[in-house]
Amino acid sequence: MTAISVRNISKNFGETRALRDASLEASFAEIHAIVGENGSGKSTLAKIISGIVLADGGDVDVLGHRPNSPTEAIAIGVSTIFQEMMLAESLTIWENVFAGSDSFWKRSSSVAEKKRQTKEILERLADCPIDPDWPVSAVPLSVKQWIVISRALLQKPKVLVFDESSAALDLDATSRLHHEMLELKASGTAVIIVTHRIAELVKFADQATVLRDGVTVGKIGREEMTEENLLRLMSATTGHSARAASKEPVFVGERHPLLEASNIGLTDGAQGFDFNLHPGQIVGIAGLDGAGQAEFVRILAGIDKAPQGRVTVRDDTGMMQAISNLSDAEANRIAYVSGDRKKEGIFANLSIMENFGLALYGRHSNAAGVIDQKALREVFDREKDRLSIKFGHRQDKITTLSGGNQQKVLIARAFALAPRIIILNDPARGVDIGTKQDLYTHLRAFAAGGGAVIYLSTEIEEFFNFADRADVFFEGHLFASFEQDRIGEESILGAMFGQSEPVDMSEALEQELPSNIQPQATAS
Amino acid sequence: MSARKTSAKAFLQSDNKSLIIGIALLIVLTLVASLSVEGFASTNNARSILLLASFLGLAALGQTLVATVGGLDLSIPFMIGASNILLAYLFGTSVPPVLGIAIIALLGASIGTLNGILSYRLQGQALILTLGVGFSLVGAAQIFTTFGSQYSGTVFSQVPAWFSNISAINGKTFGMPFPPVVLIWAGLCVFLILCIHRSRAGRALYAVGGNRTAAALLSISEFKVWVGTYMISGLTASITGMLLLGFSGGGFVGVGDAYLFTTVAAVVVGGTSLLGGSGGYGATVVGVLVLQVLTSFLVGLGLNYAAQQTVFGLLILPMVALYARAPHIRYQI
Amino acid sequence: MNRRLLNHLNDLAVPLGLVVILGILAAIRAPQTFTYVGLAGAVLVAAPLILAAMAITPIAIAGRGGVDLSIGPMIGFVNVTIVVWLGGLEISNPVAVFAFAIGMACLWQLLLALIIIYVRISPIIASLAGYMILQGVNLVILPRPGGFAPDWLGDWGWGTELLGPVLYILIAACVLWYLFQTTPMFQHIRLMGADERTAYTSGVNIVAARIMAHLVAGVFAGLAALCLTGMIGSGDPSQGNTLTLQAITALVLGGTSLSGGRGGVTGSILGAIAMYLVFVVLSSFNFGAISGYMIQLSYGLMLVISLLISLLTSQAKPRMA
Amino acid sequence: ESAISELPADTAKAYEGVDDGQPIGQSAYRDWTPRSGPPWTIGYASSYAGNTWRAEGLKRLTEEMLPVYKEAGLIDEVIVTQSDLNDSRQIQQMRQLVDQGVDAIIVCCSNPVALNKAVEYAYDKGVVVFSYSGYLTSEKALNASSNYTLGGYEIAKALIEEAGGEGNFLLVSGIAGAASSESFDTGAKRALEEFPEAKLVGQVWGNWTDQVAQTEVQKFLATNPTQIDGIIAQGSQETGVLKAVLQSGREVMPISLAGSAGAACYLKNHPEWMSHAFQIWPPGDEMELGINSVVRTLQNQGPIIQSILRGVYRVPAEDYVAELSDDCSIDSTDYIQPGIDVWFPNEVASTYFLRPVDPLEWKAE
Ligand SMILES: Nc1ncnc2c1ncn2[C@@H]1O[C@H](COP(=O)(O)OP(=O)(O)OP(=O)(O)O)[C@@H](O)[C@H]1O
Ligand SMILES: Nc1ncnc2c1ncn2[C@@H]1O[C@H](COP(=O)(O)OP(=O)(O)OP(=O)(O)O)[C@@H](O)[C@H]1O
Ligand SMILES: [Mg+2]
Ligand SMILES: [Mg+2]
Repeated sequence: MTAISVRNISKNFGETRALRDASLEASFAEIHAIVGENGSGKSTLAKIISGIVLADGGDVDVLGHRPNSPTEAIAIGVSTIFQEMMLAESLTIWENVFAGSDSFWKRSSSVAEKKRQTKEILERLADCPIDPDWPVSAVPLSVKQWIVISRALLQKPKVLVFDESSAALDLDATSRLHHEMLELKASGTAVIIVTHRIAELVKFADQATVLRDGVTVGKIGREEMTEENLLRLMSATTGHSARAASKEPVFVGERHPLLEASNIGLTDGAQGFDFNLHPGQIVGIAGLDGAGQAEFVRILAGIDKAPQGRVTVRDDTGMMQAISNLSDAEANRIAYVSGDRKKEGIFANLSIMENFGLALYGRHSNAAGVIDQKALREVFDREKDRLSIKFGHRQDKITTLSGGNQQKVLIARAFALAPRIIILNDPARGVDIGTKQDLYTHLRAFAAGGGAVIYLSTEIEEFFNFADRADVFFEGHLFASFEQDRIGEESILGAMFGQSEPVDMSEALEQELPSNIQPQATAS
Repeated sequence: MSARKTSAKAFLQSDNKSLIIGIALLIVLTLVASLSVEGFASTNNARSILLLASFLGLAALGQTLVATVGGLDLSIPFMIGASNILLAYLFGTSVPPVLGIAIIALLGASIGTLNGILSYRLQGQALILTLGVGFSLVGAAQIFTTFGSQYSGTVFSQVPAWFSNISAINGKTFGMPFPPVVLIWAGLCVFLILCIHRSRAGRALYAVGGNRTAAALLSISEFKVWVGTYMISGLTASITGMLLLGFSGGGFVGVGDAYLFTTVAAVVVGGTSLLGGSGGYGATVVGVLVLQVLTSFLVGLGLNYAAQQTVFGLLILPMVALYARAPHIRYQI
Repeated sequence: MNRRLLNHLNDLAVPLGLVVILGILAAIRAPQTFTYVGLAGAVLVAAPLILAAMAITPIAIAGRGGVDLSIGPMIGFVNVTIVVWLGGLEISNPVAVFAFAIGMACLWQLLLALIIIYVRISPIIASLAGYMILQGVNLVILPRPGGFAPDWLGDWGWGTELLGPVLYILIAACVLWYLFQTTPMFQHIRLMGADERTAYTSGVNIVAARIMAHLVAGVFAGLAALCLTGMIGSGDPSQGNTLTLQAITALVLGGTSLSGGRGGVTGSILGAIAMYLVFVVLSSFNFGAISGYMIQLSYGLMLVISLLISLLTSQAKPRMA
Repeated sequence: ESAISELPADTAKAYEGVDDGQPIGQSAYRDWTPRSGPPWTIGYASSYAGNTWRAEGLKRLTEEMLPVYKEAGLIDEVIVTQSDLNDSRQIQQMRQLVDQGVDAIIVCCSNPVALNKAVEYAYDKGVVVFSYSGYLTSEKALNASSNYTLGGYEIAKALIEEAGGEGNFLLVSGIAGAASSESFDTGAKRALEEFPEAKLVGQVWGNWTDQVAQTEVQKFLATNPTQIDGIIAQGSQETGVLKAVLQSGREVMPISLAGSAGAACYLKNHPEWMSHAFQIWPPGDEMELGINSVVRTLQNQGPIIQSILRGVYRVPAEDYVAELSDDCSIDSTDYIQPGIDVWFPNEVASTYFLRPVDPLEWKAE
């Protein structure tokens, strides 16, 4: 029997037509996916089901009601995990887990009981020791994610809406999550999940509703649910799979590394490791959440200072220059793109043009600091065509773009700096497949032009047929390094969990160089 | 064509909305006042409105910049009062006037810098911190001047004629019948507005005001920008205080009091949100003129200070409601 | 549990230390302060500030940078209306006056809350407008100090009996706060203050929560106005205004952050007491004409320093590996 | 039950048209002895220190009177506090002075009601509170000053006549709510009513401070295009008012003069400007009146009435500016004061007491 039935929903946000004709039917005891490109309306649809956003038109029937507020939705048994983690950082973990569980005048249960339950559920889900009295600000991202999940689970929902968050859970966390979902399903709950991780989706979703530009373009059942089908429906344009990035020949350059990191330790006193990057090379960085890969790329980008060891880059004259801060990185043309748009990327108060231009003002302004708008506009037009960014007017606020397009603006900004090295920190997070494909192509072209790319990702399948090398972090240091043909699900996964022999880096470098000088050999 | 249309739309839907509303209001007020108050449209009145506006405009300059990066500076009135009596005090000593002025300006800038550094460390507490610094400053200044004369709070000395000419109502600018400060302010407005819109530093204000983390990644130093705005705020406040000395001819620590909330009101009515990242000095100038014309209008109608305050308050709400409403929380999720 | 307590004490360390030190100084400089009558006078003079500081606390906790700038003029408003309006109607029945004072204050706070919620402008701007409006209105209602408070209220001004109405009001206020603090409603308000979107999406009725925060503030503000009126035994359109900055000072000295979600009324009370003690100590010196400025200077320094201390202590929070 | 009838006829004249608020009953100190001394400790709980007038008074108290009375073994210390016009602070300071053991407290120019309870607190502890230049309504308080209502009336009347008995007038008051300021305005408005052609077009508060008066008047003139024919000003602000007028570029209209040397200097150089001046609050003399009365009370001379009032003192312009030097400056912050022997001589003072003696001759029995 059906838990949710929303039909022909339309929703406009001012100019933006978020939903035009969206429908969704989900029954109890099923896992129902909503898929679609960025800005296709998934979150909006999800928010309508959970009473946050009110539909302009169409009929909404959630468990026989039309929820007008989250309060109402929760009351009738709809729990939601929002794309953005809803947390009160300054409060304790248990207070966050039980947020809103009490009525205005009456407690649902004693504080002690709440702490007990918090400890119990979080230690099961996050499987690490938890003190319910910790302030949330003190725990890592993954635990935060689990906190919002536990909040929803403890509400014993009849309908659980899960808008996949920007915060990545590592692989075994994800599998634990899926397990939870399956249990909920078993207990008769209808689970609505919004995700971009098609590959995983296919494994465990029963139904999928596909959105395109705010219109439901199809509903796919268990049997015909394949990546190909989903992707074809999702985007009229991009018909190819996540793995199907065709590989152009890479740059044949001089043997000397472009960037060298020697004896790096992410905590002082840690046993140091080395890392290097050659022109034309694309290096993928992987690791479980918190294994140190994120810190590492930030150090390479000059954002954070290495507790130990040094990073050097070969400048145009062939000299090795130390990178210890952002201005060093800038001077040596290292560009950084963060995947956490909202926090580290966009300026929501500024126009698309300015979000693009801000990085370039230094370059396009005279001694007095007066900006050369004309020159900037030329650069912008060039880059926006290159990345085929879709937008209304360049003076519109950047928030009028969908997340994916916002991301493209940021990447365009990085390219516009004409860098020699681009460091991307999980840029494809929450970005749809079409956009990803464009991104791979551009990075390839960039590498072919003699640039070098460092690409951190939480979705290891991104590396396949894309990266020349995959470096895997484990427990705070570079644990293993794989060449292109050795890049595979098993090998990388294994390394992420610290299985297989740690590779002796020095010899790894030996065997690496040749493959790097004659890439065609392996490519052809 | 369509491009132009969208650019016009982009212009309208952006922060400029408040600017347009403000200017409209200003025009309406001026018309109504000129029709209903005899003598309002006189050059004499225009002159005094502009003079008082330049004081408020200068005092609110720093407040605007600080607000653009998401801060607030409540030390302005105290800075004004302190500079006012300290300069009067220096005029009373053997210190050459120009040097005295330089000293006070320097003091203003340094106090501002101090405000900046401390409030940068104490994110979110700018309001109260600047208040604390203000209290200390004004207390210290009065104690200091009291040791000279036995008059605490007011200081007497001969203000150089050339100095009071700058900001006295009967001051002359190259023989023209208005005090130079008006011209100075006008010049400053043009310069500052250009800076804010065309220069790196100007745009950095909005970058930091909009997203500190992202700005830092573009190696825009939040610290420098933040402290810089507070330094300018301290400087302009002290300049205002000194000009007010020229205006009134004798030092009085209370001259700043009126500017405590009026600067904030001018900034807000103009359309700079206190949350940072929006607005600008152009907006504030409009806000200042609106408040000043309104004052003159109300006085002309025979309303006293009390009633003026009330009207100001009543003006703030609808103005802010017109352009600075936060979206419903539904749409912030 | 006891870690919680410890954190709590940790938050109160600064104001508590301040009060102790100043208390000792006061005991040395002005021993009479700690006699029965001295305390009676202390309670009388400090009560309006203490209650005003208590009043703005829940609003600060409710977040959105909520600091009620209008608190001072609003207390002044109740003061002048008690003297002028009730005086005019010859209403002097205690119950009626209490009801009027608290009612008026709550009404204003409700108005403020509704503006913040439905007009959706930031509290500081709403209350700034409120400050200006009331400042003017007070002067219109009572252009200059004068008039008389009802006799029973004016008699509070004796301040010779420690165990008198003013002390009882303070105690009542504390009890009220304690009860308020134990309700889940208070947790809702804290949550809202710490992160409004989280509160909203997890089903908290944020409209009700904000209104309640303001109403509680209203009750305290009403009591503050009564104590002020009792102390000066008359109406004064401007005496209230100074309370705004003083109350905020006390609030911050007490360790409540204006960024919401944190703090409590205990701190605010300690902050207010500290301010009173500073004043007592300074007045015990023969500073002559500059004594007023010494007070201003020391309030300023106290603010800055206590902020810096709170900065240092707040960085010593437990972190998870 | 007014005690005026108990005063000699000439003295009683000073009370005509007195402010209804001014307490004129029998004083509570007709037979009263302080808790200790001599020598006595005097507390001065000032409410404001921002102007020259207060400073001048304080100077007279601490630099001239104190030495004299120390010499005579009557006063050993004067403790001064200041409350920035904040009533609760002033109350606290008064109570603290009492607790510190002063024998008498002088307050100045405050809200007539707010301090009453503190006054009674002092009285119960055997401390007398004396309000100079202004009054407190408590029957336990004593007051000493000019009759400001009468002063306001006379000053306004004289000014309006100077301006030709008609036109637009501006009133520059002192501190809103301060007793003396209000009394003055009452009198001034009474006078205005007597001239149907004279219109009060505005009132500003100058806090008895030249700078404030100047700024306020400037703002008023700047924002008020209308013609102003005369400015009725309370004391110790006329210099500020005059400067504002001069700056505004308007031609100088009649302005009340009450002792400021700056404006007086302008009068010296423009004799045609004003024909007269008043002396209703010479800061030093008035303070001296206050402290003398305090000492007499401490000496149990038995003040007859709650308020010791002095009549209005009018001076012709030429006498007024007589002792000003020719190189005087309009920026001068001095005061022209008649001196206590002219303004409130001992023999006059004696008429307000039951058992009068010259305070300095007095011997403790
Ligand atoms: N609160 C809002 N105000 C204005 N526009 C909005 C709002 N929320 C969504 N939109 C617009 O509606 C469209 C759909 O947004 P929605 O968040 O549903 O996309 P999405 O499918 O969740 O994208 P993503 O995959 O990036 O999460 C987007 O173009 C977005 O710009
Ligand atoms: N309050 C809002 N106002 C305007 N646009 C909004 C608002 N909320 C969301 N949007 C737009 O809706 C689009 C989709 O919303 P959403 O937050 O899901 O983006 P997203 O691509 O999912 O980003 P992320 O995955 O990083 O959260 C985004 O482009 C965002 O700009
Ligand atoms: Mg989404
Ligand atoms: Mg997304």
